[in-house]
Amino acid sequence: MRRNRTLVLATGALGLIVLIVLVLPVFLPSVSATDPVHRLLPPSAAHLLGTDSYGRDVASRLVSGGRASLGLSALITVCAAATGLVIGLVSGFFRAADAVLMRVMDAWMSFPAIILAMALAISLGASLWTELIALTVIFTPFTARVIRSRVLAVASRAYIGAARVSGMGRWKTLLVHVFPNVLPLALVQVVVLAAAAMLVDGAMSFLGLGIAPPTPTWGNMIAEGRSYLVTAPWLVVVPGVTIMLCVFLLNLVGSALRQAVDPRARTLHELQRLRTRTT
Amino acid sequence: ATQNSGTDGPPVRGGNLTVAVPTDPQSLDMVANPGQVTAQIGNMMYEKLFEVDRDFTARPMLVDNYTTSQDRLVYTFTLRKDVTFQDGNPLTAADVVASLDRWRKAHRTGQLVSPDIDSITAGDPHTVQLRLKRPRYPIIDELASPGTEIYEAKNLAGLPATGFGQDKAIGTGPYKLKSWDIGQQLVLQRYDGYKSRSEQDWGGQAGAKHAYLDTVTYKVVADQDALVNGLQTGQWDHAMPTNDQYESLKANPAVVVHNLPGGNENVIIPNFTKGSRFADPRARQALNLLLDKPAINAATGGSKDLTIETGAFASPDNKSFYSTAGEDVYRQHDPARAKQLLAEAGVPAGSTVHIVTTNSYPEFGKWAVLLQDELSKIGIQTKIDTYDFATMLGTLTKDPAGWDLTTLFFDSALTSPAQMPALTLGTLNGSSSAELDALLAQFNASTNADQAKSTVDKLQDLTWRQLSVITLSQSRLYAAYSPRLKGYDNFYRIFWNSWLAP
Amino acid sequence: MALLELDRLSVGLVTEHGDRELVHELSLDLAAGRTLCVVGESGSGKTVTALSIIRLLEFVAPVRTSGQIRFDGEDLTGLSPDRMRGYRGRRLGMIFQEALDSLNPAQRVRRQLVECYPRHLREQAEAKARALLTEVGLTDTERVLNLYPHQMSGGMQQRVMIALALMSDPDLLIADEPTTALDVTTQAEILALFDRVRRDHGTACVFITHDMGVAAQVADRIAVLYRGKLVEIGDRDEVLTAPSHPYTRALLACVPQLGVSRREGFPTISEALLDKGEVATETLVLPPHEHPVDGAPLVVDGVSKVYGRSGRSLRAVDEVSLEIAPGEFFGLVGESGSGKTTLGRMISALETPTSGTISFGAHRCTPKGLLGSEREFRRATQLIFQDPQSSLDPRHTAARIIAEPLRELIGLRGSELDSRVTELIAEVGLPADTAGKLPAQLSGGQRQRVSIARAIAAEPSLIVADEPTSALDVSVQGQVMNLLLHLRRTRTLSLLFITHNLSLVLSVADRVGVMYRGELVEVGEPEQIRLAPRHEYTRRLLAANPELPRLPEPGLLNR
Amino acid sequence: MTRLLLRRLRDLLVILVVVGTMMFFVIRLIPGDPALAILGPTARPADVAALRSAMGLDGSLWEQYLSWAGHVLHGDFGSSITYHQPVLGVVLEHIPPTLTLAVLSSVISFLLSVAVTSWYAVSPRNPLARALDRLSALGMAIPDFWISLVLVLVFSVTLRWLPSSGYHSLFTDPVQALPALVLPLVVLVIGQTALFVLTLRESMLGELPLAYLRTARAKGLSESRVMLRHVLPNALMPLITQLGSNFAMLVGGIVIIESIFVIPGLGHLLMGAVSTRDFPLIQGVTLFVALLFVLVNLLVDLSYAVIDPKVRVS
Ligand SMILES: Nc1ncnc2c1ncn2[C@@H]1O[C@H](COP(=O)(O)OP(=O)(O)OP(=O)(O)O)[C@@H](O)[C@H]1O
Ligand SMILES: Nc1ncnc2c1ncn2[C@@H]1O[C@H](COP(=O)(O)OP(=O)(O)OP(=O)(O)O)[C@@H](O)[C@H]1O
Ligand SMILES: [Mg+2]
Ligand SMILES: [Mg+2]
Repeated sequence: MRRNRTLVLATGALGLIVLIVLVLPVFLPSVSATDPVHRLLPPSAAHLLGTDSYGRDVASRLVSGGRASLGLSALITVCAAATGLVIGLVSGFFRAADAVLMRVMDAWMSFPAIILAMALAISLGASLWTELIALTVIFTPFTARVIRSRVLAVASRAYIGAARVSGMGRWKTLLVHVFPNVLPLALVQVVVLAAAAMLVDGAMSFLGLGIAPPTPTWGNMIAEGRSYLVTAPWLVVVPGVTIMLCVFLLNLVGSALRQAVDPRARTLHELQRLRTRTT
Repeated sequence: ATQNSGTDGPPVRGGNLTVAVPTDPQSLDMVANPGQVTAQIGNMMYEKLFEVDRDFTARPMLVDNYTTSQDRLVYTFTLRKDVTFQDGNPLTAADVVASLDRWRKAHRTGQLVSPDIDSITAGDPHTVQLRLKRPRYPIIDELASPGTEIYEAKNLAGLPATGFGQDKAIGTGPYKLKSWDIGQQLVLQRYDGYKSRSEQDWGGQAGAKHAYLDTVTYKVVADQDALVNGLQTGQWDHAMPTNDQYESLKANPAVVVHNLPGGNENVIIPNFTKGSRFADPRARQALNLLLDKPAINAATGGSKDLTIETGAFASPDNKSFYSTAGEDVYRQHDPARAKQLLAEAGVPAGSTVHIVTTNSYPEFGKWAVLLQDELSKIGIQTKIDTYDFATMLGTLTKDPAGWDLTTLFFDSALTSPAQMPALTLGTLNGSSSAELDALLAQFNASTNADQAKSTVDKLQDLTWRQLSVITLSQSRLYAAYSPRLKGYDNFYRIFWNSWLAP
Repeated sequence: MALLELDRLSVGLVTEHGDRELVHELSLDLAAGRTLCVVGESGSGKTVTALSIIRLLEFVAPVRTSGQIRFDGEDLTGLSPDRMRGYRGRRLGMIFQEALDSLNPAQRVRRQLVECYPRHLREQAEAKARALLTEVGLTDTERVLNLYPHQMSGGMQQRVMIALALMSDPDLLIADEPTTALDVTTQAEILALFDRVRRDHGTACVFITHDMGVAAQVADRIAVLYRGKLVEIGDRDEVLTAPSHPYTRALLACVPQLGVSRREGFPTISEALLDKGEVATETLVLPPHEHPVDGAPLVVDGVSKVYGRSGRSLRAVDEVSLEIAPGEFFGLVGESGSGKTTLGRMISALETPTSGTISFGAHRCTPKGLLGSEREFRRATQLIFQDPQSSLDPRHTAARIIAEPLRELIGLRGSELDSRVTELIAEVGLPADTAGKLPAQLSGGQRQRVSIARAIAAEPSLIVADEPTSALDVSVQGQVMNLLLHLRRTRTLSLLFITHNLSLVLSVADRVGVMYRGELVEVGEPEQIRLAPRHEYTRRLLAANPELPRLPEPGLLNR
Repeated sequence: MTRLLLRRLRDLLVILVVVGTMMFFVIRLIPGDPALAILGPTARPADVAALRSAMGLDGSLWEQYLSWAGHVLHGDFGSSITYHQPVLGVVLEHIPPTLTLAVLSSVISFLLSVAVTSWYAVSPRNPLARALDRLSALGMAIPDFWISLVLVLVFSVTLRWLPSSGYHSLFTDPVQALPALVLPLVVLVIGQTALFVLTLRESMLGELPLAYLRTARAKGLSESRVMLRHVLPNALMPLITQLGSNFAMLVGGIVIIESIFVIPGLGHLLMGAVSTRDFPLIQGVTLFVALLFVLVNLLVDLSYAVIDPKVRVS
């Protein structure tokens, strides 16, 4: 089936990237070895993706930056999606909790994200953990709100009442009836989050709030390289395209995955194929 | 792009010059706010008793002439008579006294000079008398340094430490404030009542000033890319991009790049405080031996045109302070010996050096990275903490023994030791010493240029012995601007005597 | 010439394991101005056929059709989507089986009614909408036009659905069980309306129903479907009085009749007998009452429910007091919108009363909510929802839905659970393969039985059954009733049985209550209600009850 | 509706109080001292202390907080430490650019995403519609600062079609304002539209199997009408939530766009205020961002009530 092929291909590609990022740094020259004589070299056999302004090998940095970038966005996604999902589910389903939780989320969200990030980055120093905390804190309420709006719709369905009549506890109903009906949206949210995390990580580095150099991340590679956009465009293009590729693949995986968990979407898809075929 | 030659043609009056500045000036009070942008704009608006010429030598500006007593303790300044403030009020001795009093109290240089001053008093409306407790050689230079701008006395009464607001930003200079949209732009306008001095050829900030331009608009452009792009697309006529951009701008025919006098002294600052890994002089020597300064400069300086490989704390343009003493120490490079020395000083391989730096200026972070790389080559680990500038300063001062190295750069075009950060860092890294104080006193007691110069050499030599800072290089500043900007071959901060070709 | 002609229409469902045929080689025709009633087993493909004619099935399920559907001489199966669209609405109108789900939840009734009219005719359309709503018996038209679907009772929704289909005066009206949620008086009005429409516009009608009485009243011809095949078609009287196919005969024999008691069990159709071509009905013999009837009565004491805030409030239930003894079968009938569902929901503690209390044993529902252990209460009280479709989680299979109360209330797990689920599926007369299906893949009647299986799974002592058999054919209805009666014989089970089927409830209930505009206006034994109704509304109900012409083989009924 | 409004107004006050208080203490957790930031590394501690006290930063945190809160209650947000001007004025001056960008980009993205998604829903086989739909996935993947750099390089520096930066008021100077707005808007719109398309497509897919569509089709409505009048409105809720959140994010966070395109907006102001530790200004900006946020969400909630009658906002 076509969907499955996309899923397999995209997952495979992502897996390959993860593998490269995990394994390859062992074999590559050190990421922090500077070599001012050979700075800003264009891509060549010795330096597959050229060198940066310190004369460091861009390829090694790209690969090892992937560890931080991918790892970080995965962590952020997991943390923010999990907390957002829990808060969204609970507040959409329990009216009493909703009033409090949503006000807290509102206050939380109306607190400018950038201040939060800066406050954290500045007071704790820019590092992986600060960024993780900052981005999780920033993303959680957004996820929570999106999830909650769907939960509200699901909660008004008669089958929720039916579950109650069947003696199912509220929490279990939440888990068994509400959660699966929210799951497709949550999956989309996960992909959105992963993508956003990767992009915001870049933006944070760009603002000097992310993981601090010399530890490479794709974001701070772009930030460092941007002074050389004209003279050494590969410094910006390479990590930029890598981010795009990863986010794009994530998107593909997400939508394929969503169809896998949602039986209705599956038949819809078959339907569409059939209609396309018959006419 | 070519350097300006003398073929600018006759001056043209009129027009608006748009200048990109990296931050909002925030305050136009040059005492309360020693920031660069404030200085850049303030120099267009205010004047001092003396101003430096293109060799950084003080020349009279608001002073018509002055006399010095035999014992070099009493200076009598006669003010120019026709000078008016931009609100129309005439300049009086009372204004000068009030301005200089505030300088003594509130400005860093003033505070350093103040112990030597006995009094500053007004004789008649056009004479001011300065009495010293002991002779002070650089006093005239110091009166030509930032912070001594003359404001109206009535505007200075009862000011808080935060300084005055834009309503009181009134000076005697050729341009006055027209409008200020905070964070966005500030517009200066020609002051029609300005009376120029008659001299033509002093250069720098001194001498005759002709306001050809109707207005000068300062636009706040923080982002480097925006700065360069706007320059190329003609959104502003003048900017001072980072050194990274120099080569590509130089190659661009639509832009003129021009090296400016003066520059920055780029330094690594070791912490002398007990508890730091560099409290031991041998550790500092080792650090100096370890640093491959040419390589570091190559990786961060941007272009050869902009890097001066010198260990001096003053710019070579600054004739009376530039010294080559200690140059041999600056050029030493011996990692093996460095490793040994470090071990002797109790910093064996495997120990960790704590570097505190900031991402507010890109160079600092770069030096930190290169430092880390060189240290790692001799087996020393590093922990780099990167903060924004305000936090970095806070961190450095809050826990004086909690850091080992930091990075900064200093203006290297200043005119007295009191203004040289490299010599006054004691509060930050605990490097003050009796020897330094004695040398400074000796400098102040000089009677002539030669004597002064020899003391400067000793100061420079002391710096390289003590290693209160380790200078990496001097960076030259440069301006990049539209070819339409003419008559602009002076200091980077000023646009009088400049005009826009039609 | 026939307006509609089906020529060997087959509808197959495309699945991963090849096609599954839902309707097999169906041929029939219908002339303009005539009514064809389609009756038959639940799940026999009536809705599928109807949806295939108007070609809406292809939007929700991957299907393949063969054969021809000729409408006015044109074969609909071959039309492009665009041309087909031209037929829908103006020429082919449809009333769907599940009204609530079929209305847009986010639009007011007004908008949904006038939508198919072009903008410049909106005023005219609104006038027409008002007229139609009045005709379907919704007199409070202004209020109804401004309601959202979820604010209406089941019957109101269904009547809005009917008005919707009649808005554009179609040439052919396909009505899929249009009156299941209506009380018999309203049903009579609706049937009269159909008749009027047929006479005024010459509208032909395909009328799908389970109610033989209704079929007898409206049909010109009757078609009988069984397992996706047409087993019999003919003139009304012919089919009703001289059925030729054993299935039809059996079906007719199962119809409940006023005055015939079914307390000892309902006749049902036996497939085994049917296959042999014999007389195919059998009547289960219920075990005798053995066990002592014990437990607590349900006491409803002065309960009211007010919807909306002061100003535009609605008293859905008004000071209803009622007592149901342990083991009693209490039938509740009444006008559509009279508050039956609301009362049922309050008794099952899904809704809190505005005033009054409901007590059942140790449990008490008060305006403050349910007092005491909810789990205990749920074990004791179950509710069969009026609208099965929306009460089933669209993502859960039938088996999982049925297993839910078993897990939650009884704590069954593993193979024990599985076998109990399988048992329950069989008990409500569903084919075994239902277990793995999602609600959307079931027929209306199948969904309803899933919902019943879920309610009886936990063996409660009180079931509030809100129209549990409205979508079932009489045989399956018989099966379900037998099941309930059986349960009542073997253990203590009280029933609050809400229904519109007077014949059914009078034939089986111990006592019957009549609700009218929120009030319980009359309570009595079936015989008393039937023969000596006291309230005016009860009399009207009885008068409107559709009756089947006397059947040729009355002997069968008592066997 | 009035009850809802009243309740939300009460919430608004609560949120402002909470955010104001949180912000007051959070920013003071940040090390670094505004006085030190101004006076530089060679300053004497005594001068720093003097400046601190002139800035009103001496006294305990509680005293500072109470005095600040008291002033705010009287409509006085204090005076910016760096700009020496009333905070209120500074903030108000910086609101229009941010709001212009946020509103325009949100509206454009909303319309675009609705257009693209409905087009694709109505004609899933149209290659262009499908391509646009797929492209949205790519749009989400583009880092905004990256695309900003590239767009400026192409359209301003190389082609000279559009100014590389700058901001002019849309109301007083539309001729200059519009070209300067194009690039930042494009950047913002790309990312947002992609996100919106994804959200909307998902929620529309969820509506497609629902039975009420069958009714709509039975009325003989065209497929486009079914999509536009029935599916779309019912699927809008998640999109509107997304829109609201995004708007909030934009108001407080388009720092990068503002700095690359030299737009004197709130985000930029905030960054500057943080780096100079201009506490009164940070507090002022934050309160305004919170206010805007709450107002936008009030709108979002009101639109819920309009779109989905079942969700009685409580
Ligand atoms: N969307 C679908 N997907 C798969 N199977 C379906 C679908 N719709 C109906 N079926 C199956 O088709 C058969 C006929 O269903 P249909 O809805 O036509 O029955 P019906 O005669 O209308 O019954 P009822 O009287 O109970 O409504 C059933 O067995 C049902 O399971
Ligand atoms: N959630 C609600 N909000 C407002 N009004 C409601 C709500 N639910 C029911 N109603 C109103 O309450 C009245 C009684 O509704 P109910 O569903 O109890 O009727 P019913 O007797 O079950 O009718 P039917 O036989 O048609 O199912 C109706 O007028 C209906 O409009
Ligand atoms: Mg059906
Ligand atoms: Mg009902």
